[in-house]
Amino acid sequence: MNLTLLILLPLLTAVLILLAKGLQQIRVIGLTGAVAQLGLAGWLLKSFLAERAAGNNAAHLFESNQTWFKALNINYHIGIDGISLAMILLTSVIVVAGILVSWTMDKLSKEYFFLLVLLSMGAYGFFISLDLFTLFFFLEVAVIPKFLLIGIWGSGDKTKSAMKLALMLMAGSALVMVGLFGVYYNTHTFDIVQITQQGIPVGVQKFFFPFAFVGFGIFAALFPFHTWVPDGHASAPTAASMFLAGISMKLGGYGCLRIASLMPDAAHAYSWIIILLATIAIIYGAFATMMQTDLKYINAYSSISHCGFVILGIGMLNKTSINGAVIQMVSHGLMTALFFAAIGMIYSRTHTRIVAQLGGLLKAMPFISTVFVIAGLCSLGLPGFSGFVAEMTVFMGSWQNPDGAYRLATILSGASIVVTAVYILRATGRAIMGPISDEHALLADATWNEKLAAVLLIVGILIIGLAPFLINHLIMPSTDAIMAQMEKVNLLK
Amino acid sequence: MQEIPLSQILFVSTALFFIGMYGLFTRRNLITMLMSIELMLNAVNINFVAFNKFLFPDNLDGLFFTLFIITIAAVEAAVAIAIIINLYRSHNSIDVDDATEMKY
Amino acid sequence: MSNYLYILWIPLLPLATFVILGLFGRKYLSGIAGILGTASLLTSTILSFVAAKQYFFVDGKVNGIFQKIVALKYTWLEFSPNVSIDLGIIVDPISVMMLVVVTSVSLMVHVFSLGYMKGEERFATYYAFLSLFTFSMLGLILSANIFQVYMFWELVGVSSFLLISYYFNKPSAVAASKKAFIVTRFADLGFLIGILILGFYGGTLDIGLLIERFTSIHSTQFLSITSASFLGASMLTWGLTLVFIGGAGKSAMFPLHIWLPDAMEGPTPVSALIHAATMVVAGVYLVARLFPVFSMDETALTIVTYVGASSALFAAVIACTQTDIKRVLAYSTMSQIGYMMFALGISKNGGENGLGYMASMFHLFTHAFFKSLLFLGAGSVIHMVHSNEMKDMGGLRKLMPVTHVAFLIACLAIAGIPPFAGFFSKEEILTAAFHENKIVYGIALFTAALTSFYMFRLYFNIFWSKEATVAAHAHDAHTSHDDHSDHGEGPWVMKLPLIILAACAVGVGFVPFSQLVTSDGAALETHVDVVFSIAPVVLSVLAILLAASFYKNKNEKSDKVASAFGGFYTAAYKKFYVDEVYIFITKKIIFPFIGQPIAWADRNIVDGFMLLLAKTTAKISESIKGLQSGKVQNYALYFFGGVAVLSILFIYIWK
Amino acid sequence: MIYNLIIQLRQELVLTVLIFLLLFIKLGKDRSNESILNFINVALLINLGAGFCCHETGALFNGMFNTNVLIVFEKDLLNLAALIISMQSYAWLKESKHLIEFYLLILTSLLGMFFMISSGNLLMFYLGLEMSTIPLAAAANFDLTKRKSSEAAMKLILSSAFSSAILLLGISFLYGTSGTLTFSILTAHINGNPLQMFAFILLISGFAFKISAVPFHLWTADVYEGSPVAVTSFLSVISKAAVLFTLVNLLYKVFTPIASTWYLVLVVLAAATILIGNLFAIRQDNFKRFLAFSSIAQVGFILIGISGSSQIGSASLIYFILIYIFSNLAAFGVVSVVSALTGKENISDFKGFYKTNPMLSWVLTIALFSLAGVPPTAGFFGKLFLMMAGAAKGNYGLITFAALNMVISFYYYLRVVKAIFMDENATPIEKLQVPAVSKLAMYICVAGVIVTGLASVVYDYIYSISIGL
Repeated sequence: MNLTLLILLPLLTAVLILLAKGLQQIRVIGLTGAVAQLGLAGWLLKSFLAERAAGNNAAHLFESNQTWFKALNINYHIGIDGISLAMILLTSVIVVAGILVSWTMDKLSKEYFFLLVLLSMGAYGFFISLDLFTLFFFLEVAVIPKFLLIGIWGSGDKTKSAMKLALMLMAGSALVMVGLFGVYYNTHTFDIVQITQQGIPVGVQKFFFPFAFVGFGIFAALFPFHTWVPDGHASAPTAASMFLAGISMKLGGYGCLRIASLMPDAAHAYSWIIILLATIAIIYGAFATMMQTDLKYINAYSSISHCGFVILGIGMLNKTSINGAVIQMVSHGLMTALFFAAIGMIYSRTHTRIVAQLGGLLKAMPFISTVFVIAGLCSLGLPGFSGFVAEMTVFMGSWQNPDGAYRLATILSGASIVVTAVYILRATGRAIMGPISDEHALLADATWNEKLAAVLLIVGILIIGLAPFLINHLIMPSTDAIMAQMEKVNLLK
Repeated sequence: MQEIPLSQILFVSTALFFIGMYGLFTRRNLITMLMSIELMLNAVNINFVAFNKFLFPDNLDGLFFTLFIITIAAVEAAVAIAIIINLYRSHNSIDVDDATEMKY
Repeated sequence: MSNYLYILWIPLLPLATFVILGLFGRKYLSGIAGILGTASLLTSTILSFVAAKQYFFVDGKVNGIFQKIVALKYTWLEFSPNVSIDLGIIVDPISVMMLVVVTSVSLMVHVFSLGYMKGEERFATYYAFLSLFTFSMLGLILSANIFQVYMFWELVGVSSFLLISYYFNKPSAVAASKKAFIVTRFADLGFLIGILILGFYGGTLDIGLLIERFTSIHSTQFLSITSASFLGASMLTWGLTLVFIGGAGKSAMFPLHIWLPDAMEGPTPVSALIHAATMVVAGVYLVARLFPVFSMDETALTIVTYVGASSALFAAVIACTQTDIKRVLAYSTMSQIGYMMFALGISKNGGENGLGYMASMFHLFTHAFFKSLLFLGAGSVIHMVHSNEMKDMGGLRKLMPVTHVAFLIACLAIAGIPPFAGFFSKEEILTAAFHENKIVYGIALFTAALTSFYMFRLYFNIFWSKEATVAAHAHDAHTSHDDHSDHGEGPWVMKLPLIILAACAVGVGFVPFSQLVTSDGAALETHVDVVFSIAPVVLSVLAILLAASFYKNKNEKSDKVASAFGGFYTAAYKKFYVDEVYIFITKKIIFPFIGQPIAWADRNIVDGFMLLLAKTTAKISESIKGLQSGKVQNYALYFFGGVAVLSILFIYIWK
Repeated sequence: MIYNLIIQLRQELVLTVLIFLLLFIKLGKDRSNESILNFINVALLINLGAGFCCHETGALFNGMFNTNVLIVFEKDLLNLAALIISMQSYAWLKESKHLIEFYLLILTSLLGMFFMISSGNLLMFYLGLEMSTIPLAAAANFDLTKRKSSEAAMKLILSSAFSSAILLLGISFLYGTSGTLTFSILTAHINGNPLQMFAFILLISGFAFKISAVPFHLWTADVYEGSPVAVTSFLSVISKAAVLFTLVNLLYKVFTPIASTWYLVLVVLAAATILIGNLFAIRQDNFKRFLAFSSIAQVGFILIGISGSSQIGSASLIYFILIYIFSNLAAFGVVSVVSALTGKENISDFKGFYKTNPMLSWVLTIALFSLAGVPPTAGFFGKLFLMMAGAAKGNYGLITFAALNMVISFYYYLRVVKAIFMDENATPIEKLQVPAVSKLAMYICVAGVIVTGLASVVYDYIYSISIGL
């Protein structure tokens, strides 16, 4: 099957949206496109599993490799492994949900949906790329839509947040670019597969790993480069927040993972720094969240904390922890998207996100409140939801390193689940429970599209939470491949 | 009689060049500035001629170059003066410091 | 070995109920939700009795030893080839015993709630949560994998959270639920790390394997975990202690008990189920489950002993001073669980020395019945009086005879008066304590006396003391939402459970427990030593008489005594200020000294730095704008300067 | 022989003929501006077409003038730019009485550039240079009545005269040290003795002035701001491009012996140029001035590319110029239309522009994104390849520096986008009636911006014809 469809489909949708007239047409087209993407992703999953079942154990399936810039040896090389497939599925789910929750967006709706779809295209392209140049290309494609989405449709101090986000992400990709050049001029190719085979000299790795890793790290809210996260998420319109946290932060995590597997020696050399930063991010994010009063800020900060687990998992550099990191990416994507969706629904009704001004919403809008609570429980890692699986896997993985400092890091990050419980329950107890104010008592519950979006995401969360062996089955082989790559350490010295 | 060595000629030309530059930097009157530039160009002309005569007498590149420079200088002057006149129309002055509207 | 797979249905039925009621209950099934829940739970109960019969009396024994049977094992989440979470079902004496306890108590509560919660707006939701809890509890009991225990552990926690905050628009209830969840979560962190340690050294998460590996002194795992040490204690000690902390959190052991009294904000039947009979004993169960491993490590056991003993005493003292009847019961629960804990702590593994283990399990078993009876009794009292305060009560014996009798029986049982259930189990515990550890024995004895004192203080205050005016309560009855039967005592669905449980409170003491549940599965010969049991019984009786003299009729004695104790009394009344300490730590230390600084730093330092970069850039660009002076001569000058610099650079410096 | 001459000089000849035709038209009875404009645009189209027929490599006038595929292609680029500019200034020139003079000046300067590009001799080069500069000074003053216009022209003519004086001094020293003016022979005499180095630096400074590299850039902003938009865009794109082509030609072909030196020179210039350009661009409100500084920063990136001194370097340069023509002219196109119809030239005037003129806004936005180097616009590829070429030298300090400066540049480009889309404005620019021709020009640019990047054939072709060190 041809992966390029994953890029063409959103492109087509975007074009059609430009041609469409009126909100009705636009959103219908958008939804159709999104559902088609979901279907495509599903089909991809099906055929992927079929291939694996048929005993095709190639690292990447459905590869195709066209020369793009012959002179520079840049190729349009695509293909997927389990990890990227998981990411693709995540993206497609979130896109559908995002389109659904922005069903009634009537301000410049054409541009809005166009940009959403464009963003998703960037994400797909990123996840299927096996050529660093293409990877980088799509990474940047996904930046500008965010800027416009936040700046035009956002709330609060939107332009400032949008600018901050765009600039920090651009700084990130600038660093990535330098790193990629370094790789290119020492291997004379951008092709991930080739580089994996021929390996990179250790010295080169040591020099360029920080560039690339930190670059991607900025996208993944790596401490201390996370400050775009709170403002960006808080100012963004609902769907954009969902995309930001659900998709674009994952670009960073995925990139970090790929870089780590490309430069194993450097990864091992620097792993302690990575772990240090990740642990700080986890604890620090958790405590910072505890002090927030705005629902969106709460979720944004908690995202910092949760993405810390991704980095931690990668930094620990063993199979289990990396598995955990990947699961955490997917889980966090769904969970935080759900959270933002719920917050958006609440905001669109009560027109406030300040926890203190809410209360007892469970009475007025049971569905939305339930969604909120579910998202919260998932976020504090309740068994049965995806968060538990992911975090526990990370813990198990990171505990495997007997070094005392690493143990300490694990324990500290473990402690964050308590803090998480605190802030989640405070928010829930204040906003969802407790006495309700009169003007909120009469508000309506979720509409069909919101319900659909929420259910979709919840189903995703539950699938991972109740049957983790499924996703494990999907990503394990790829993690093994990466670990095999990691084992190559010291061969190049 | 004994002829003047190249070094001295070069010295003159260099001096001329920097005199011109000095004039350009210090004078406020546009016309004068233009004349200083002419000085610099002539310094260059001297260089060319001198090099041609002393070092490479067998072909005449330097001389021709000089001729062209003179011509171009004339053209430049013509256009420049036209512009200065127009500037005078709008500013009622040909003092360079009056034409500093656009800055920063 | 026959097939126990049908046990799977025991937890699955409540789960199904939860899903159905959770999805459709609110809209479509609110009418029959109660019936549905009760029916499905009834099935589970019957199944578990069947299982118990089969295990204990048909084929559980193999040549005199009860076997551990793993009826199901399914790899749910694989971390690495040998470390994985396997969902399993373990069938052994304690799990089967717990099955019986949990299902039957839960059934009683279900039935009771039919009357008690009648007409509630979120009736279906209530039953959904109840089923969820039952499911999680049963899952916890049956877990064959320590991580599986942790999972259900969390689920139990959250369902208790949901049930406590059932009256979600009552701020105090919300606060209590938060407190309960967070405190237990804090303890669970210990549990989690404990698991990580044990799993790491044990190389597995399967409880059976862990026990096998850590109990054989020569296994590599055992050597590695005992040789590895941290801060002077071996890793085994650390692991077990941390796991125990988890247990202590759930079982409200001192100092992690603070959530339990507040948890009484929940509906009373919930308290009866979760905070008396089932969830709170999970900690005891956990220690029992891992007991063979615990028995390998003295330190851990000692910790268990003293935490248990101190909690028992501590709670008993506080209980004597409380005026909210549910809080009194809560503290008595804590105290009883303390009993079970130290009973485990002083026990050894296997043989005669396993007495403490058996006793603890036995007490767990009996306690479940009479304690839930007490709570349900209190429930029907509250249901009638619409207050938890003793002062609003008194002389209710005429108004609610059934409750009165049941409550009395329960009190006698907990006070350890023969032949009621509590007597036998307590007797075993005291015997074990007497043999193992005199100090603990002393504490236990004193606590026993206290227990009977405060229980009867409660009893007299509710049913005697002043003569109740029927009118007042009739008035209450009138205002109360659902129609009472003739004399104010709830409908038959509320009386039936009381009667059944009362029967249990009398009967279960005669179960030949030592034949069934022992540390090593082999039957244990125990005999009630009359001479030995004189002391505790006499003490209890005296305490009861004391209580009678204080509270049977209104009089000043109690206040005199209270004032005699003075500061100590107030301290006890204020629960020894433990809550205040917690509040101080969170509100006065964590928030202002950790949370706010971090939040501030994030905005002003980390983010501030980013902004500073931007500002500096802008400032620089502002400061150098002079270069573009607009004077063409300066331009030429800079031009020349550029030439000069380049020339110097490239002719003299970097030739 | 004569046939050869015609073929190899065809582009210059066409231009010359056109210039004379215009003169005759001027003499003859006056026609309507529209007809003249259409005629000129068609003629420029022919001129552009002339480039693509029958390629011929060779030299004329014993090495004074030489041509090959690459040079012809470069001239084609310039023609293309000229055509686009003239189409865009349609709205502005329609009313003007002196449009023929305008074209006379522009085309003469273009002709000069052609000779400069093809020059094989310093004399020829100098003539071409002056011939391209002086008419522009006059053209800068085209708005005779505007104060700023004449000030700009004055600044341009004086500083360019000064720079050519410097340049000439350099040439004279080169001549003195080598005794020849012909490139092909000159190379052999380059030995890097101090005087020669000095000469070289003087020469480079002359170039740096024309491509407005820091610190020789100061005239740029004022001149861009003062002169009419058409002239500004001509200056910013065409004259810059022409000089760059020549520069690469000189550095790669003539000054090969001292490559290590001029590499360092370029690095220094590049770093300074990027930084200063960005820092000044941040503050600007006048759109033309803003674009002036942004174009300075762009030059910095170009220098990085050239410093790579490889075939990739020169190819990326030409490729970038092509993209730069499209994106910059798209931006200038919008600006010129707006300023021609409303006289507004400030970024702050563009607040809320999207509400009234969505089409123009998108054109401008895409152009700016391309300048900023955001995918999928071509600017991304252009900038990236330049950086790649530079990175080949392994000077990652410079590359990182440039990369981080890209972030700054991002800020000011986004600032404009922000003004267009996000800022509220009580009195936005009203809906504009854009003349069909200008519209067409913009569409061409946008299409170019999109296509040139993604379609790798363009780059591969350029690479195949371009030269390495």
